[in-house]
Amino acid sequence: MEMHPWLPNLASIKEMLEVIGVNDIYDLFSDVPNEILLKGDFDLPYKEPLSEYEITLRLKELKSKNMKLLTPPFMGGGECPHYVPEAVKFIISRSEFYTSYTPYQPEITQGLLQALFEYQSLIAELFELEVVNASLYDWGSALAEAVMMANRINKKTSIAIPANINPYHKEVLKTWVYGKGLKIIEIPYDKYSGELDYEKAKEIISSSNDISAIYIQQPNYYGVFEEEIETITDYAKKVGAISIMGVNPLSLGLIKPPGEYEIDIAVSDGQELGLPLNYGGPLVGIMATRWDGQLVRQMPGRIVGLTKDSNGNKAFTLILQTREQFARREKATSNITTNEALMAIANAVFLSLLGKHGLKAMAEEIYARSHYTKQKLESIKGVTSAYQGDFFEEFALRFPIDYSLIHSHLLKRGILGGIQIGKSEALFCVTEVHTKKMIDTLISEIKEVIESVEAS
Amino acid sequence: MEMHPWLPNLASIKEMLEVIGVNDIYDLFSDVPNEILLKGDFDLPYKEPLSEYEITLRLKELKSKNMKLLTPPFMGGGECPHYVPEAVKFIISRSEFYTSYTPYQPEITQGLLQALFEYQSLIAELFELEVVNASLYDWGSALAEAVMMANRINKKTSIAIPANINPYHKEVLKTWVYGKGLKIIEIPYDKYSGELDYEKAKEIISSSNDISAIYIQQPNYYGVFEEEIETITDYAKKVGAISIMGVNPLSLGLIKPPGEYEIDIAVSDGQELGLPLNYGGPLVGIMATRWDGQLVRQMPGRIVGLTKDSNGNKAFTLILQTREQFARREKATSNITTNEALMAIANAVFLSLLGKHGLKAMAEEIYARSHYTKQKLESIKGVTSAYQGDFFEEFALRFPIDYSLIHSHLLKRGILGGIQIGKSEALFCVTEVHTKKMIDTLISEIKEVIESVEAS
Amino acid sequence: WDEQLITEYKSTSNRVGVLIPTEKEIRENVEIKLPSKLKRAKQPELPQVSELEVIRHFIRLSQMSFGVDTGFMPLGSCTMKYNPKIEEKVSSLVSDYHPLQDFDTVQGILEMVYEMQSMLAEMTGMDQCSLQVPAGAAGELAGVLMIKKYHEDKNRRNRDEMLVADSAHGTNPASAAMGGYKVVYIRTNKEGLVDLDVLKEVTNEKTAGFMLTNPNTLGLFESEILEISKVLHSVDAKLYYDGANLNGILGVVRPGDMGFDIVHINLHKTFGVPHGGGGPGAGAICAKGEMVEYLPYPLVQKKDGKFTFDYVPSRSIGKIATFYGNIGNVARAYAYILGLGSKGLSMVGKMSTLATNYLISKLKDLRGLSLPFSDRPRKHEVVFSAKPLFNDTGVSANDIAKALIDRGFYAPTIYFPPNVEEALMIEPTETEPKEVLDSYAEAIRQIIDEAYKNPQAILNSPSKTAVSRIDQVIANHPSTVTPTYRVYRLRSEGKISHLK
Amino acid sequence: WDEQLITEYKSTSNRVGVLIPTEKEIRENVEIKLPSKLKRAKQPELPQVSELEVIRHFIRLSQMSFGVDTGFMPLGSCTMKYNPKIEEKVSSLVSDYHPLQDFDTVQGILEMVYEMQSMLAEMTGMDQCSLQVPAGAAGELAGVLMIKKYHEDKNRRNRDEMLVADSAHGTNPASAAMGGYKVVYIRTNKEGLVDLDVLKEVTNEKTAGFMLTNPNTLGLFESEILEISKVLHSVDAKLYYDGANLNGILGVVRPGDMGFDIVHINLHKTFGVPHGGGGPGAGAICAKGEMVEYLPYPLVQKKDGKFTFDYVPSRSIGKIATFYGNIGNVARAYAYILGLGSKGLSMVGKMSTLATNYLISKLKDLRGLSLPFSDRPRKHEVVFSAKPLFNDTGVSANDIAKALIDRGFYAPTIYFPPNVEEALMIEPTETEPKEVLDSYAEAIRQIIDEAYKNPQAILNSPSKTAVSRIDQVIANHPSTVTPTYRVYRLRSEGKISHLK
Repeated sequence: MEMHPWLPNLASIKEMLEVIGVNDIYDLFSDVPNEILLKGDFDLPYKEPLSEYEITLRLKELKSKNMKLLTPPFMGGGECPHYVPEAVKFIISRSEFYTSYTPYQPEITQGLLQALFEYQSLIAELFELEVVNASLYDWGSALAEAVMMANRINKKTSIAIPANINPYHKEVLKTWVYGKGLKIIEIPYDKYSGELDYEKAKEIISSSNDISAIYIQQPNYYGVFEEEIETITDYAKKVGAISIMGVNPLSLGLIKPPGEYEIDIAVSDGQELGLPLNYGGPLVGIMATRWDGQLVRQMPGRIVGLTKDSNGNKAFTLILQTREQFARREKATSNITTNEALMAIANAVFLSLLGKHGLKAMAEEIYARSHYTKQKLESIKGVTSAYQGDFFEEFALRFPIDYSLIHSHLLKRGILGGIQIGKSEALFCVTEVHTKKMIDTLISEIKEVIESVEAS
Repeated sequence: MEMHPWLPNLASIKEMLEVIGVNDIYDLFSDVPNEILLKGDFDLPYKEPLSEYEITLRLKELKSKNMKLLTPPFMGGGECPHYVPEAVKFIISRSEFYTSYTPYQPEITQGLLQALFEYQSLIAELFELEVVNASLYDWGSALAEAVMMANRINKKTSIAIPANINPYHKEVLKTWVYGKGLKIIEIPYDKYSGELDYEKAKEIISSSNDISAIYIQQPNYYGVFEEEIETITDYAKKVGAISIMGVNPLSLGLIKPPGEYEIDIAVSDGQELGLPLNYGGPLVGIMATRWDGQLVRQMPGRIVGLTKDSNGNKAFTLILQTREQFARREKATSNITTNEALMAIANAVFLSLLGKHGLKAMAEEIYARSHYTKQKLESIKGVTSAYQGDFFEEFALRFPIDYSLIHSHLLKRGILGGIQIGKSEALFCVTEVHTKKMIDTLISEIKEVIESVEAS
Repeated sequence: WDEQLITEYKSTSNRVGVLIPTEKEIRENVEIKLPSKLKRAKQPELPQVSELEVIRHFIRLSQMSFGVDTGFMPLGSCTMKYNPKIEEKVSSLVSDYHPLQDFDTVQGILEMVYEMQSMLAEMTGMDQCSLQVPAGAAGELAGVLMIKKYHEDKNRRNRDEMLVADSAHGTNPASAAMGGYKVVYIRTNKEGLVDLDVLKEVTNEKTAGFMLTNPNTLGLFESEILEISKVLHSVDAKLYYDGANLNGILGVVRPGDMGFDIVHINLHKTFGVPHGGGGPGAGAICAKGEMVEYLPYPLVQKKDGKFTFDYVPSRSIGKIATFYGNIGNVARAYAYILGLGSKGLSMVGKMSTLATNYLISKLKDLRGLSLPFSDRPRKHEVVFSAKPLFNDTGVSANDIAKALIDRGFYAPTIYFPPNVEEALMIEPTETEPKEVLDSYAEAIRQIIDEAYKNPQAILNSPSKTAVSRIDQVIANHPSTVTPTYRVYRLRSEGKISHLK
Repeated sequence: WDEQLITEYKSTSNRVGVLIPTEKEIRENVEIKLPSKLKRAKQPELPQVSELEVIRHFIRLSQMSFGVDTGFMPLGSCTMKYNPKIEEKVSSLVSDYHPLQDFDTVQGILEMVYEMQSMLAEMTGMDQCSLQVPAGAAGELAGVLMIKKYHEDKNRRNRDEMLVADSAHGTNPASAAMGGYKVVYIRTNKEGLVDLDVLKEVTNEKTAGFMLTNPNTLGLFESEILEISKVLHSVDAKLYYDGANLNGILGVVRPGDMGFDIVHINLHKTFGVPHGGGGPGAGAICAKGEMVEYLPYPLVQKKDGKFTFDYVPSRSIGKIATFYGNIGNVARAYAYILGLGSKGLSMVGKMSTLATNYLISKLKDLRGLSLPFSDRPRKHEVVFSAKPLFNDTGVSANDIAKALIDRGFYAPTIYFPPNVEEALMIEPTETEPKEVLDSYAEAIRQIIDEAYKNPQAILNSPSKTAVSRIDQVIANHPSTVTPTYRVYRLRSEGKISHLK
């Protein structure tokens, strides 16, 4: 290869080898056993470098194999579609941010540090919790880290989790705690309201003296509000367990934040705060705790703090680094290094744009649109609410016919329906990106398919 | 209106009015005759502010009314489709550049000034001419400005232009010189080769003593190379006229630049150097001149120069400003203020990316692909070359059937064919964005329609 | 950064910043054989750099620039308002379309242009707008030529004078001259307005038209505009509206209702299109009544529900731009208009005027500054004079500008308009928060304070910028003037001499 | 810029930075009536700012940051290579798709992921890759859990030791601990390599596996890797490859061919994905032979020409991420791979190693620096020790780092690896032009020169940055530690005490 835009020194090889004092690049690999040295190039479907233009053609080809939907998905399950303001995209496209790395040298990366500190600060206000780290991977892994924090604090090994939490979070949790051998106990939920079965919860928690952590998700997987969070925090205190609350961040424009419940640790995902769906990733795991040294010292991940420089000026730097893997190795609070910093900045920009007024307006709009949709769908003959509790953004319905018939009908019309959660049940998500017109189309299409199936 | 993201002071009106010492905003308009004060809001189809998301929905709706083509257009005529590298888009998306204005305060806008100086410098090397301004609107208006320059220099009032130049440039020229009353004389071209009729040119030029400027376009509107540029420069000198050359910038990777012909003024458009088609604008008008005070002092537009600051360091600033309208008013060399600076920066980034090697490679690739296409099309029975001269990027063909039949057939297949320039003639453009596969599809579709029409 | 020129990057290495796609099969079959006399003898001296070098270079240059996104830019008569980010997205409506493609295939673009033609007409009170003009000056030229053709159509060969206010933007007389007119200046009276008596005096059968801005460059509304219009129209001269200052009255009063016959609009001023570091802008030229037939062609028309971009007014002056003007930027303005709606647009003039007068209140009592002419409320902008300060301390308007730069602000327009000495022309716009206006006023207060205490400190500014004050002699002297690196190179090789 | 905190922006004004779409018809018909005990008592203390304020604020913060696009960032073990701009475009392949949507509707995405699974396997010499892991550390955890489950499947309850080189990245022992393992460190020998004798000694029936990087953190290739592999495999322990250093050998030798059973790859290091200011990255975890069945699920499989993202290996450890990992970044890596092709990719290890050794040649004879361990060629990175300089002048590795910042460069990784005192760990990568390497070497030469002449000047650096050296005591002391503005606020209101 003579020239390549990303390999500037191809034409200088000889000159550089001369300075080094060897004849051939392979002289720099004389310590590699000859028998395993690669002969020839990799065997990839792309032999010659593709030009940028050719890459875009391949991209176009792949894109054409994805289906073009008419409306944003009516699908949630841990990720709901939202509008990402251009200002958010614009800021995270600033390459001083996105081509940077963890700000090890604070003096030259004050801007990045301040942006991350602002993320932490805005989440702290949203959650009413004092300490927030600079991000984890996603909600699922944040939950797993919280549970392992609890284990490090109280050395107990059982974790009580509701059956109505996000099932993907549950799967992640199971994988992550496998190494430590922690035991997961599931608390059933009330099939009528959709809320946690608080009586069972009390029973289960009281009957064990090994409960390390109790988790609750608000609203839960079915979009239903949990009304008795206090029961969990009370019982957690009673048995010396750490209370962990998962929370939909946009719902906090309307409902009580974790801080108002004296929750120990809150976890969430910032996807709803300015991130596109990204086919499931990157997301951004949020973790926040109360102002309690025991919690803070066991917190995983980077934390940016406000401090001063040697001249007494305001300055930012990574703090409490003795928790981290590079300093503490096997005694670290986590192995995490690379996190989701850029997504955290997106969250900070998003929350700044919305502000106090916008957050409330957004939460109300989502509440209203999802309720409107559910009401209208329930007015179709045979369609009923799966759970009776009040809800936010997502809701589950029971249909008079197999939901997969509805789903495939909708898809034919360019609409991605809800997540099937039973033979004739599905979970829908409605947000500010679903206009009344789109919602009404969804409703009439569902009506149409139900009527036509029932007629036949 | 209570709040709007672009009107930050809506909630501070009262407070600000108090500082001013008036009661009502309309008190600030008491000098406007009451009879013409607007009553109520504008009558627009958009009454309430649309949210960003709603704007994107409107955009989507409009986009869906445009036709999606399968391949880039095979259409030129002053604008050819080219690939715009992501690096170019990225740099002109830097808002320190794009939200700035003409760098009146050089100390704080050195970066912008340097970028424009680099544009001028890169074009100077490409053209082999010493002086380049910081851009004009487009090729057509650059030609008009060049002609008016000539008039200011030699006070003569006739302009000789070839009949085979871009017809849109000709239209612009006619409009612009109307005020000054300059006279346009057309020189015919050779219908066999497609080149200018040089004998006629000599005749016409020699027969007038009022020729202010002589223009020639290389390659001309039909893509054909003009082989006797020297004839023009020689005769221009002979009659005391200013020679002006229009040039396709990418062709300069292969052919002689204006500087090698002792051309006085060169004009062009930078669209081929990193700009999308933009439905005809923004484009960027290029103007360059020889190192001659008479020319430079009559040059329109901004020019950035290299100088020093008070500490002797390298610095950039706008130079030769006494030519400009804000200083000289009616005696200025032009009225131009706002130019196409950002597009000039795109050109600078593009030329930097291509460099010496890339420019040549690009020109060769375009030459090869356009020749391949023409050869293959000519092999279809009844299709012939409209002109015999060698060409670059664009070429004209004569078909055995009405071209409009071919064009509409292609469009049905998602292909935008050439520009119709006669009942059965069309001008095609082929560049690096047309893959062999796309070209072969074009050819087979044209073949198909000709055969089917002739069979019927 | 002390960033070397891209042309100075080591060019000895074989490097390229982007790969050119290559069709091997074609290249193997097509020989590049140019007529030998056409062959370029020597490849141009372009840099040879990798993608990283290009990106890093221009990123560093961008960091040494200053835009509205970096800070307050109250450049008078430039209307440096905030450019909403959504505009960049909407501009994608046009990017990949060819101007000559069949109208059937670009109905979405044409619908947008059609809406813009009529929405701009509504907001200016005109009958029709053409978007042919890529920027303000081109709009002025178009307007001047329209007036010229109008009078020619009436066989008025002696209509060779164009009236222009003495405080007008330099583009007005320059455009008039490009249209072949003699320029007659109208003096500003003590109130800072057009002197009606002078106007009446010079207006006669030789008068082709009057190019006027309202509010004028002092930020003052020409309150006798209806009278002015009457004077002009009494000899069938045409009143031309320079739209550079439209932002001060948008939603309050319309040029068409004032009596203007032709209006040009700078979409990059009034309608939020970014200024691009000098351009591209976007313009519109609008007309009323009989002048509509003189608009530059083509316009979009709607027939049987289909749009075509081929309407040619019967007496059109012709084409101003090669294709349709800067449609990419028209799309940006469209996003801006949708984002405000008529409700928001109706607030623009009020909020920008509010900002100006708020700033005046904060500055008017400062020692060293005077507010020339009338003390009426200003509209989009205000012109202070720093003459008293200069007399007292030797610190000029230019020095204040440089000191503002050191305080993180862009300078106002200085030394304009010509009828104010040591002018500081400040246009805050409606998009700057009150707190920014407060801090700007405070910065000026501190600078003036410092000027009276220690003028040298101000005279030495800027000191926090990449370079200190510029040597204009080296910049412009025929023996040192360096408009390109090629000149620098050839001069150092002794290959060129002074610019003669 | 001295930019205030966004939380400090005046919040008294009713401002909003973006409009929320509102469906009036719906809002008029739906009442917001929450269960009262759930209602938020008080809206959160978020800023109230306009779009301009948000943009200007974060633009200024970005200008106070430093990325590869602004300058050379030779952070050892981080592989800060140039991130081609085309990657951002290709990432749009996935942005608007929901992870749970029907596979039929995302065939383009799945095809890309499928290709990536097999291309990454080819380049590492493994049989299969899973892209579940969002970053390197998650990949390590996955690898550790795979090893754990493997031994459990064989009923080896006493396999509770994980071997780790003493020079390993901190993530290795941390991951092993998260997997419930005891960590046994393997000493580095005088050559800077794994001490084979020690390894043989500690490897036994308790050994679950060995986590190793090759080339190691000193940039040295473990030339006895085949022997190491034999030792481990003799007790059926698994050899785990930490992919952080893959860039030094990509295209030269593959982990699979060295005997590794499990490999994790950081796509944000080796495959050009941007580091995002700390993240998101993207990872892959690859396995060979029987270990393939332990990979985290799901993987993309192809059946009858259709792709589905639902393959679950028979003994899979489970899910590591909520959905499929960071597919958006996998798409970026895909663009990078296409842009180099196998020809270009095969040059990466060679060119990065060339850059390292070129830089070594320029630095190795400098007084004050020593090159610990073997003098064999380094691969992707090199670790110098500034111990001699520190002894001579009191100027430490950290001081050199700060002085480099003043000269426009980012610092190397310092104080790592732990087995080198005053370590300077430099990784230049293959994307930096030779001229940049030259100027970096020159900067270090000048700093050392200055250190010997006037150490105080170096000890006082940085001086050209927004802030001077940071007060780590205030930053971390329980009475002053301030992880959020909320803590700052509550503390100033006397509402919280020391962190206990």
